[in-house]
Amino acid sequence: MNAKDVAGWFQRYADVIEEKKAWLTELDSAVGDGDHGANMARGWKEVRNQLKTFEGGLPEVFLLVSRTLISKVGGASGPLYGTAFLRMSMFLKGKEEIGHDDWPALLKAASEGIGQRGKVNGGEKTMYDVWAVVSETAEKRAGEPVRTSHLLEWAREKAEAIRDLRALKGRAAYLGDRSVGHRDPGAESTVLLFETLHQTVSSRGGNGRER
Amino acid sequence: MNAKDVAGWFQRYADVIEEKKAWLTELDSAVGDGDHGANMARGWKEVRNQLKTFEGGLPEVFLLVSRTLISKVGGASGPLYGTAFLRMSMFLKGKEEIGHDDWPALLKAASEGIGQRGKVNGGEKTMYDVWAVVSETAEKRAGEPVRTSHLLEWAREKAEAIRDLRALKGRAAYLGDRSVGHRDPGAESTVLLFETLHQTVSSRGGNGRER
Amino acid sequence: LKKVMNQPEQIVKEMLEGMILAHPDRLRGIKESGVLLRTDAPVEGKVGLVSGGGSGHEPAHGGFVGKGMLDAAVAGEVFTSPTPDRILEAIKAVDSGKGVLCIVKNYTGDVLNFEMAVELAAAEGIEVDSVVVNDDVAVEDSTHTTGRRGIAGTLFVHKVAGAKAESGATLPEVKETARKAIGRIRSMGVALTPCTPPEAGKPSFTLEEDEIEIGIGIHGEPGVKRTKLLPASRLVRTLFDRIREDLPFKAGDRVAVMVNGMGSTPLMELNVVHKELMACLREKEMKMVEAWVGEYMTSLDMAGFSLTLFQLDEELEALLAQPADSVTIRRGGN
Amino acid sequence: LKKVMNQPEQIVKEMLEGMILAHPDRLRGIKESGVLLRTDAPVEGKVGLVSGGGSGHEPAHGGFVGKGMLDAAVAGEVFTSPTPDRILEAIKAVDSGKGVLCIVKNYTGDVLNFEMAVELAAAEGIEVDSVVVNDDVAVEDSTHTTGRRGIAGTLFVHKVAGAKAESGATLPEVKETARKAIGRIRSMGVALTPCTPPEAGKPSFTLEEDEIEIGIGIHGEPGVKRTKLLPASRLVRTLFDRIREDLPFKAGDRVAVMVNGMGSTPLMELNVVHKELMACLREKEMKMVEAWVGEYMTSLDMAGFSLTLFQLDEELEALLAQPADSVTIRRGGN
Ligand SMILES: Nc1ncnc2c1ncn2[C@@H]1O[C@H](COP(=O)(O)OP(=O)(O)O)[C@@H](O)[C@H]1O
Ligand SMILES: Nc1ncnc2c1ncn2[C@@H]1O[C@H](COP(=O)(O)OP(=O)(O)O)[C@@H](O)[C@H]1O
Ligand SMILES: [Mg+2]
Ligand SMILES: [Mg+2]
Ligand SMILES: [Mg+2]
Ligand SMILES: [Mg+2]
Repeated sequence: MNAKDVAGWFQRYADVIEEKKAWLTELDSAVGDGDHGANMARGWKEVRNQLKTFEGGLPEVFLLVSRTLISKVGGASGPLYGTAFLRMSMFLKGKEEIGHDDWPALLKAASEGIGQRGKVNGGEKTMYDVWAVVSETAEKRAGEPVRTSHLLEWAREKAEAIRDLRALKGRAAYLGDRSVGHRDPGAESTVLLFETLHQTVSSRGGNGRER
Repeated sequence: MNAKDVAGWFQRYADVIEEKKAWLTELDSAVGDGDHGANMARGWKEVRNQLKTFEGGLPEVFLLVSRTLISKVGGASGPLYGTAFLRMSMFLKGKEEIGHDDWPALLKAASEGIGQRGKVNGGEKTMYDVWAVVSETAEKRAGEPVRTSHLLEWAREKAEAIRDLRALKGRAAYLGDRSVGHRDPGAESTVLLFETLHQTVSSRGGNGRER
Repeated sequence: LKKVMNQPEQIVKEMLEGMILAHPDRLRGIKESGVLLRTDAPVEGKVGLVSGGGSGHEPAHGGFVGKGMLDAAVAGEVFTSPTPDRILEAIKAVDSGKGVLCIVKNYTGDVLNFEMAVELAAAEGIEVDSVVVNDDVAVEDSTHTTGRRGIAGTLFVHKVAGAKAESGATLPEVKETARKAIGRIRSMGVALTPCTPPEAGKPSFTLEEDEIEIGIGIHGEPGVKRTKLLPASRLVRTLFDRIREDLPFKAGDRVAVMVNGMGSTPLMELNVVHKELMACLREKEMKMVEAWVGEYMTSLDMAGFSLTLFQLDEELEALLAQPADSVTIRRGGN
Repeated sequence: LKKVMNQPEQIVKEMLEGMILAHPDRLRGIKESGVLLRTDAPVEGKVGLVSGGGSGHEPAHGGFVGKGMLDAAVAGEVFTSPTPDRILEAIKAVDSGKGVLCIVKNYTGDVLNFEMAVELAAAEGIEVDSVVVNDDVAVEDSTHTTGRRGIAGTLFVHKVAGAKAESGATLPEVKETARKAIGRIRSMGVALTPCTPPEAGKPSFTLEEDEIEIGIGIHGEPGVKRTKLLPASRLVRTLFDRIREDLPFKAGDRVAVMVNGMGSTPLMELNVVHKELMACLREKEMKMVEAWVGEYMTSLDMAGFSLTLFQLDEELEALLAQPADSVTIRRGGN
């Protein structure tokens, strides 16, 4: 994927977030403060605006997203997503394309960023669980080509699996056992990110990079 | 009626008020501030308490009621009823019985007291209308014996008739036209007073004073 | 009925106890009387100021007892005027020999009970007088009816009469200042929800999810008009126009404003209202010199607000700016 | 959804405008940033104090900006931490060269955004530090989790840190005082109703007519336990016991208390709560030396309250009694 492809991914994601805003907010109402949808929508709407006139290279797209989320979202998800995109931008410095074999390290940068920023470990029922599983599984399969369909599949499975956990970080942690059974809003918005990635890549049809 | 009869009347009225408290409050909620039942109940409960150990004569029973209502009820109805009973007490000074021909002047004293205290005229849709009609009609029939059944009938008719008026005094006045069609709480508690008077007199059965 | 309380019949007594316990430096009570006093009452050489009314309007009136404002507040049962004997106790407790002024809101109950108390006090040889506040422009002002209600604007009267009394003025002088203020204060309110009196246990009226009631009083009485919920800007303009035209207020007027929450409207919304109100004032070239934004005269748990405008002159503006030290209104010297 | 507002997305901006218009003598804003400042910021020779967080907690935090308390408050969207760039603007605006302390409530969002802002400010050469308040005993205190929330007790930290800063203390000294206070403050809250965020338009949770939620935060998050409505005396005792045992507070302690309304609980009920709280303190032989009873840290239109106890030592008691001149907390010299 080059800068333009990535910009397309993010534009599409901005649309998806707008569409799923109410659902994300509903998830957050059950376990948190009911603003994850609004938070994400505020940030990604601005990303879409910025992208309209954007001309830069691959790392710059990620940097733009990072800066925009950090300065528009607020809440927990702003700095967390902002850090993830910042680390990805740093990893991509000097590159013009994300190749198949870049994914493990790229995702690792994002995942570590979130882990550090959020002082979070796996199994604490946050968006980190999804980022971590995607990055780790991709890394384990080193050598084999990583398809976006795989990323999406791992992300989905993980988001589903952590429903049964008791949240230890984020607002849902205040609920204690009552958080069990509920979806984590940040994990779900992360799944949507990978879903949109996969759709973006698939819809480019026959240009073969995904195959 | 002697002091004991009157005390019986007031005791019975205290019971009736307790019973009709919710209804009076409901009437007041529609056009006022929803406390007429509670106000009356607070005052008359104390009247009943006081009467338990009361030993005085006829004017003293009325004075006891007046003082108790003034110091326990508050609101508009406290001073108004308080004044009515005070004036009746004053009229009865030196008497030991209320005779048939005392009623017109006794009621006039009460009615004028309310009129002065409330700066109220007839047709303004307050308890005054009921007191006034009872007193005036009794006066007009001077010579004929006044039966409590008549008092009750005139009171009831008037309370019914003023439903269609627009209130000009008391809280209901704030409603303007919206007060039309509603019962006036103070008029209704006054009707209950005459109803209880009639029941008290009737239930004394064959002692003949009513006939 | 969801309230933080014990027995509904005890709520007024317990609330007063709580207030005294929270502010022992400012308030003391007279046992079983619903009266809250300045700790230093009666204040030598000062006209005493007494106000009060039914409970359910907190912080009114106890929150305005203190140096520069009231000497005593008398609390009745919820939404029920206090009885004459309680008011009399307050009058006696604050009389230093310089006389006492009662500031009464125009409701039949309050007027009658204060009137009887004043008669009783006068009979005991106390120099005592009263003024009646009737700032609510929602209600027709006619000498043939009950007339206008006294609502939140009453608190501006407490402030200026309090400052005047503190200056050592005589009873007629304090009364004159209070009357002048009353003539220049206008208010009007709106409810988004009814309130629920603790004993009644039921809402005072019902409103649909998208309805509001304009021109409400402070006792859960229905208002004068029911309409659809309006945006803050239109709602404020509706009340403002009615208030402004009534006096009328005019370009160049220096005014104090009050945006008063009815009990359960968040400060966030009251500040939005204030912003809209300032837009109205700017448009009409009126100058705001003082703003009270918060809860001053509530109606239990009603949602909504009232607006008050107070047309100042030099004396009133200076009095308003004088120090005060009550629980709710505190300001230092200038 | 019944609120006095215009567009829900504009409510925070309009509220801030309203606050500045109401208190031009105390507050000024930084355009489009959600920052409210003391009019005289930065104050020469004084450590600057910055706090803030999501909106919807009014009067927090803007109501506590003023001499003797905060130099700046940063408001985010409703229930959403402000972003680092806005916090950075506040830090820069209050830095007089003596350094800046940020007082942060312990929520992941607030902590992360303030942390980033502090990093950015430090990178610009500003001496800056932060403390995190976590007074809510409803939540388990564990280093493996998010830990306790910061709720109403935060305002006591503003007060004592503000007084300390006003005394000319250095940044490490002010921080140390703030940390000491945080170690001695404990709170817990209860909701009778949920709140309705303006944009969501729906209540944050649902409660039956006879249910309450114990241990709620200030963002409409559900609490830790749901029970039947209790009389005030039992409700207060439940919270008190939990708070007292946590520190623990003990006989002979001199404490400040806060009875904080969550947004739509009338002052009448808060005073009843205060009365019950005093009964609890008396029983445990603790001495109340200062009481804040009112709305300080709300949760939009939620009904309910929180209790806070603050175990004082000589320094803290003296700092609490120092003058302050913010919109919400005003007190003269002693
Ligand atoms: N410490 C943390 N580490 C990683 N992710 C976290 C952490 N705290 C919260 N999150 C994520 O953030 C999401 C909530 O985001 P959002 O609702 O936008 O912010 P806030 O919680 O401040 O309202 C949670 O669903 C969770 O996935
Ligand atoms: N000025 C008045 N003159 C005569 N009766 C009045 C007057 N004002 C009110 N009332 C009567 O008082 C009744 C209301 O009493 P109540 O509800 O106990 O007092 P309040 O109106 O103070 O709450 C009304 O229904 C009316 O009959
Ligand atoms: Mg959230
Ligand atoms: Mg009534
Ligand atoms: Mg009443
Ligand atoms: Mg949030």
